[in-house]
Amino acid sequence: MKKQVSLSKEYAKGLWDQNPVFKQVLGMCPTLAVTVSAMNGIAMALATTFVLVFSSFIISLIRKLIPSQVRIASYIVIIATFVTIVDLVMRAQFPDLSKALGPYIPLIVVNCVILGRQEAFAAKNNPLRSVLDALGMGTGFMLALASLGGIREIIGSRTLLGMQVLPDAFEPWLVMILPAGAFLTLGLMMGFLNSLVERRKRRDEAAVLAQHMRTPAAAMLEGQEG
Amino acid sequence: MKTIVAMLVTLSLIGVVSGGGLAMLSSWADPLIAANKKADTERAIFLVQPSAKSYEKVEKVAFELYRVFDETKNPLGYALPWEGNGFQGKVRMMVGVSADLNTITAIEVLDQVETPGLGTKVTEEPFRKQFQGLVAVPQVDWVKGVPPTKENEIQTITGATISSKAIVGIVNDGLAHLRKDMAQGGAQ
Amino acid sequence: MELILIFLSAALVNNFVLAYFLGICPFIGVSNKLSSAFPMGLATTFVMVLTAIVTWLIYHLILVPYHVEYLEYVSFILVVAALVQFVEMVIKKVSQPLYRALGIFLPLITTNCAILGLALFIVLKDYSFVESLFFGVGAGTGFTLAISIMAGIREELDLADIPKSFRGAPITLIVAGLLALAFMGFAGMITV
Amino acid sequence: MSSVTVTEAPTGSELLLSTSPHLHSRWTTKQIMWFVVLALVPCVISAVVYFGFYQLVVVATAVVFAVGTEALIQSLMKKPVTVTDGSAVITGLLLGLIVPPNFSLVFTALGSVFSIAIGKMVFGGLGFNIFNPALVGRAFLQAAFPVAITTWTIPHFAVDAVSKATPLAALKFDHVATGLSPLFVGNVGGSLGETSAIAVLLGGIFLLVTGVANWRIPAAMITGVIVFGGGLWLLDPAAPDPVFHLFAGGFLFAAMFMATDMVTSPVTGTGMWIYGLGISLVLVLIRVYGGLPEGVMYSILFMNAFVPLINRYTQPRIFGEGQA
Amino acid sequence: MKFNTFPGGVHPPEEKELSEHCAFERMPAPSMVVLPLSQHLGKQANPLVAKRAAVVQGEVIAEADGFISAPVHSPITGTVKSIGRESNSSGYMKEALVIVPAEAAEGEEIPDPVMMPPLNPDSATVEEIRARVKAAGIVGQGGAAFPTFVKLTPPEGKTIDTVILNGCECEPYLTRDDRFMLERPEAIVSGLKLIMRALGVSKGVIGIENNKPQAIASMEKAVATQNGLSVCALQTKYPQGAEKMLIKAVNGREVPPGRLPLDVGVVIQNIGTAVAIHDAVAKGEPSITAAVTVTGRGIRNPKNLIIPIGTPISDVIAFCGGLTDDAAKVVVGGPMMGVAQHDLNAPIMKATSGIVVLTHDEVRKQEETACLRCGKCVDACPLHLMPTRLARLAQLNMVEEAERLSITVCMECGSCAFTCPANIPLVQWLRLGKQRVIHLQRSRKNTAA
Amino acid sequence: MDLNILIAIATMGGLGFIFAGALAIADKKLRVEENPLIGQVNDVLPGANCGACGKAGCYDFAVNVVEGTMAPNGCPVGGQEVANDVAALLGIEAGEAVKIVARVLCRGGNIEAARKLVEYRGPQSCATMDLVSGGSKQCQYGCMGGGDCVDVCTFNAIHLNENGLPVVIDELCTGCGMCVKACPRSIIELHPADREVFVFCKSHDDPKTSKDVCEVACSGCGICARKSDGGVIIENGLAVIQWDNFDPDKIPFDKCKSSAICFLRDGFAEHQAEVAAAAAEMSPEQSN
Repeated sequence: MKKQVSLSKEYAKGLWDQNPVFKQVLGMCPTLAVTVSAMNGIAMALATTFVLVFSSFIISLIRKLIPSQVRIASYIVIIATFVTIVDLVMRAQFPDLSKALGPYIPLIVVNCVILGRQEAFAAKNNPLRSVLDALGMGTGFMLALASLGGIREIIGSRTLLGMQVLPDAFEPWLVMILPAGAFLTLGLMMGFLNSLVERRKRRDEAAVLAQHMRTPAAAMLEGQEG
Repeated sequence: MKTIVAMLVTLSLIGVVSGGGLAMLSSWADPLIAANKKADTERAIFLVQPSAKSYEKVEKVAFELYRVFDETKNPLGYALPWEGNGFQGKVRMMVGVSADLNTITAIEVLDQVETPGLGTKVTEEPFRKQFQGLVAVPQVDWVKGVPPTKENEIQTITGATISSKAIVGIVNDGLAHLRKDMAQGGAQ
Repeated sequence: MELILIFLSAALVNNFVLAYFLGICPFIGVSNKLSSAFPMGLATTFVMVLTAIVTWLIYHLILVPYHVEYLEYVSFILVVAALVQFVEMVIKKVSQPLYRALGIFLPLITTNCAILGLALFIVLKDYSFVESLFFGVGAGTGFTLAISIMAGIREELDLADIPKSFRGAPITLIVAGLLALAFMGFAGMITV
Repeated sequence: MSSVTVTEAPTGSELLLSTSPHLHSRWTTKQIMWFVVLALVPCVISAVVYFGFYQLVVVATAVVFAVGTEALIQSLMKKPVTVTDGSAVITGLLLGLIVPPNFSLVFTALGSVFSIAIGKMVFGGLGFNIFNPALVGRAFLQAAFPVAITTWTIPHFAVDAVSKATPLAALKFDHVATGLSPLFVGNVGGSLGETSAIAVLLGGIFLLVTGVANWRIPAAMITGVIVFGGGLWLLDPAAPDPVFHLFAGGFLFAAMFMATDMVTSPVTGTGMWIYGLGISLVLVLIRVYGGLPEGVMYSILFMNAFVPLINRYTQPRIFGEGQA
Repeated sequence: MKFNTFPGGVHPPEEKELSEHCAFERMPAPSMVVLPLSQHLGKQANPLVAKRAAVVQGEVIAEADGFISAPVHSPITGTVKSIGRESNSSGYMKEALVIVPAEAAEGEEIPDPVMMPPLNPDSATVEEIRARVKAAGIVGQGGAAFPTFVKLTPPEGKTIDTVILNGCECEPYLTRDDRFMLERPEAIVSGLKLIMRALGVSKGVIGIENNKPQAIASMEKAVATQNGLSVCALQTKYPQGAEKMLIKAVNGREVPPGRLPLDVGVVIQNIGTAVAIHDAVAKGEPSITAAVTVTGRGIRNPKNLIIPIGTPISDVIAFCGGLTDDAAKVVVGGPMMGVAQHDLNAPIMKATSGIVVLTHDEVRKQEETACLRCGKCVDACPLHLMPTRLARLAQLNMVEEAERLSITVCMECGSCAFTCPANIPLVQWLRLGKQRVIHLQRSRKNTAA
Repeated sequence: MDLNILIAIATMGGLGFIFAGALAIADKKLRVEENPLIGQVNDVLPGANCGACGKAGCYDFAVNVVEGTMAPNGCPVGGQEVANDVAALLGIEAGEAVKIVARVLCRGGNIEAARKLVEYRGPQSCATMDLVSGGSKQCQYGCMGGGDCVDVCTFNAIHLNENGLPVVIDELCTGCGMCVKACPRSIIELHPADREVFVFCKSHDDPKTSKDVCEVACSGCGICARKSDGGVIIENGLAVIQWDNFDPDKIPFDKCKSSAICFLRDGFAEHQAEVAAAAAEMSPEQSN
């Protein structure tokens, strides 16, 4: 019924084409809440990826056993179990990180990226593909969180991964580590990424145009960029 | 009927596996988490009573309180965890105070949700340092914009007056409770 | 008074969406039309109250007495998911118009982190049963307020000449950021 | 083409073709904008008189960066550059007038850029923004550099040292009230343009008389402050009295120049009243109960967000609708 | 003294002084006439003559086709030169007859004009009045050119209690109705009484804006002795002369959207229509002339003229001394709602009320700028619409939303565009929006059926 | 196995059992009949209920798709795969039919078409120009050059050339018909991409008028119709191709004085050169 794509593609699609943050606009809560620093972002993404991968694996294993009426309830219990595992382990082994991510660890349960992937992918594919898909999504999530966290950390506290990267003369913009800064930064990032994509698309179109029309309209089109 | 049985069995089974697994995990994690928590408290106690070498929990009071000792088990004073309202939410702190309850040894902020970069300055060294050796009778007071002149005064942080005042308020409130308890002989 | 403050705090000062980043997905996803945003807010408020009640009972009657607090997430989410599904079925059966107006938003609410967040906050802040109720209503009102404002603005922005690459999610996030800036004015007003 | 020929007929070769109506009123957008600029001049003068010549540099920086940002973004987006319409000048001027005296030029410039870029251009430019751009810039500065933006300077001719803090902050944190007459002439601490009620009223009345600003909004705001502020004051005399509310802080300045911004205020008469009353309610709440001494900026931004809803629900009754 | 009016509206410069003192002149027959078959609202008339046929002044050359339609009479005696598509002052090419005057040089006798038999206006019966108005091809002179006969034949079950004569002439520049009221008050009163009799109404009001004190005095004098007739002086404000606004101002009733004045018991007729009805009944004249104000700073000698219908605009302009050098725009109708002409060969039609020539100075190019949402258009709209939003919705083709906000109620009076500081062509967008909404409604009806 | 573990198992198992039971009963008792298609569509959707489509969850999306108020590709999470599945369920198969493209059937550009002796002021959109005496060209039927078709094309497949006429780029055109709807003069039509000959005129004017207003107008002379054996008919002064029995070989293209009927590409290329030359001549004047 469905065309089988290559395994590497199964992984790679999460990086950009179906990036959970930039493309699907999912998992916004942790994306915005914990990215006051790059480290927090990475840690959160790791935790999410862990849950995503394991729950994908389990769910794709038992996908045929679950009756559809209790599908969501079952999935979410499985997810919640892994989240609790992450939480307990973190509190036991990495108390500082656990403090920093605070109440947002339990909210991984309701991160729509995870439930979304279970429903959209793991419930319909074999364990190998599901795990690859989960890893890809996790990596994509990590890319987004790390870059957002990095930007906010640099401007908001002059540091990157805890090391000072901007001179003392630079007054940090406190707004960047506030909620407002999170929304604004992500909004602007998405806007600029979109405009890059748009630009590339226009260039491709201009190429087609140039090939098939012997008029300077193609140049005109290029002029409309931006 | 078959689906109903399937539903019951599946969801119960998942619940059972999940509950069991988590219980086993928690039996491993719980002691570690408790230890972490204890280490945190211990660290805070020694931070607010730098010269202390050991401590014990005071059991008779209605609130959490630690008495600290030097090498020779002489009582140095107390470490009092206390909390109150800050600018945006609860602030939890540890107050170190001398045995006669008249001088503060140091303070430490344990938990807060103040404005990052602004209210959070109360957790930083320059502000906390003002409390070291601060006279706490009749109570701690604050001044704004100018250096303190009296020995029971501290200067508030520019732009974070409310957070600064909240800290002072929590310290005073905690000490007041402690004194009341002492007067009733509870802590002895 | 305390109860009213809890309500106001949850609705305005510590708005779930704009201060705690809870429930952002529906806030961005379902805010393009007021006609769907407002019912969404109502449905969320309804589920929040329900959740506040049920999870408070579970926590205080089962988890605490038997010292299995670590089952918090698993049991809460199971309850929320099942409850939402159940309520959806009931509404669908009882009243088709009500289902059209409110019920269809229910599945979306399961994965609304504001719901689970609410349950966890109640535990964290150690609210009493009645306080939990007020907190639930307040948080729901705050969510409804935020999503309705956003929907109003987005309908207005449909008429605006927004640069193409900023349409949709980016401009919504930017507006949310500016809203968050505006809500900062309430900071320090109530500390509960 | 008609085959009819007419002798001595006018050719019509230079005629214009356009849709009715063929007459237009004298108002143009440009004129409205430059009238606002003119109305702000007294405030600029009062800023220079009370806080020194440097303030002119601050205001100029804000204006230059606002205009520059708009021009730059428009040319980057390959849209016609319309900075001559004066709207960016107003944004710059307003922003320059609501920062504290001797404010850092770098921050001023940053605020201007943010005002125009995020407050306005991202929404598609003039006419489409939801929030008042100058206030967006100010709110950004407040959130980014809270210390710098609440560091006040003593005005020239200050009567006493207390004037260093703004009257509102003095009342809130130190429980020191400021007299009315310094508030009126502007001899108090505060943002550049907002301290002198005389200067603000001069410009504001000019705008109201010429009809550039709609009188309903300032009227609603003043009514609101008297009612809500007065109500709280009657309940609790420790709260500021309504007259103090009226003249302290940026209230008048905001009522005249910020809230009346056409783009971000409602278009209907009823809507304007709701908007103005809403601003003053939120303002009084923040001033009396909030953690901040001044809240006029936040209250306007907050109500800006409601404008689409207000417009929607105060839409006038269509003529004849609901009749037999 | 407080004059009645309606909420909203605007005050454009009046500019009536250019032509208000000029008494009506009768313009001689032109070298040819172009007679569009559709000079009225409703179905186009059916031509009765063929190419090269000889016609006599007053002869019916096209008959009404259907209930809402009106016949066309030849304004001159001559020969049909062609039947085809000709420019029309609405700006489009429409079916029209072209007639050239008969040449009298060869001593041939030019036949007398064909007139209908005069009737006694005081004793004509309801049926006689209706039949005469229909046969004379009279259409409303207010601009919409609605066949008057239809208005005099209200549907069963409607009760009408008031007839209002519209003497507001709220369009700037125009002075035609003003002149009628000064020169022919008796004809107006007689026409009004005929209308009232046809409708069985005993109350007649003549509404006049207070910028025409002489006209008010003249009409007050004329109705002084008449039972049930009165003059109502109104505040000078545009669009006071719009039907709905006039009713609101005169007796406070509001005509609901999509309904007609007769739904609130009122029939409105224009001053010019009343005169035409009087002439048709008392003198037997069909509708073959139009009373037109030719004015504006772009015309050398502004005049008020009685012009044979079908006369090309260029002839009329030439008769008034031609265009000045800085003439920029020729508008047929008033400057607020009239149509700018691109082809001056277009003819004068039955309902043409004015030709206004504006100069470059008056129509100087103003740049369109962004909407500031200042709300001036919302204040100005007499129908309480939100023009700026509707225009934007039309521009973005958001038809359903525009429909929800009642765009179809708009009567294109132009108050919004007049007052708009951003110079946005609101009327043009609104017109487009209306067109699209109506199209949508029609296709919806089709799919439903 | 200590007690704690047993309690945990009992709690979770119990909760699971209770809620599964409740749901099972609800499922039995509360089942509501509905269009089975909704359920089928709902099943292929991701089911994340994330709201990214703008609807209240996947079920709402399914309802809307089935009712036709939303496109099958409206789910950003599911992407193309889901879109294809949904489309398959709904039977909206794209299929492998002949490619359909838009064709602009007017060649009266700025150079060929006579202009009115007036200066039009107002929005340069065809829809609005059409309301003001039909814009600045004399012809009431032809292209006004306002570019409404260009604006509505989401695929950037249509552009105005120097002559002010829209040109379709076949490679990008999807045949969606948006431009057809946008054109107030209905001069754009959808045709199979392999059709080569068209009558590039929509004017119903009489021969003299059409000659006056446009160099490339069809005057309805009927030369092409006479030789075409019914492949072309004259309707109301305009040649109209009857595609069912049209044979280009029978058309005497050289006899058409205005080349209103001609080959798409040939006529186009030739004409393009003329236009370019004319435009080059005109441009210095126009630029002032």
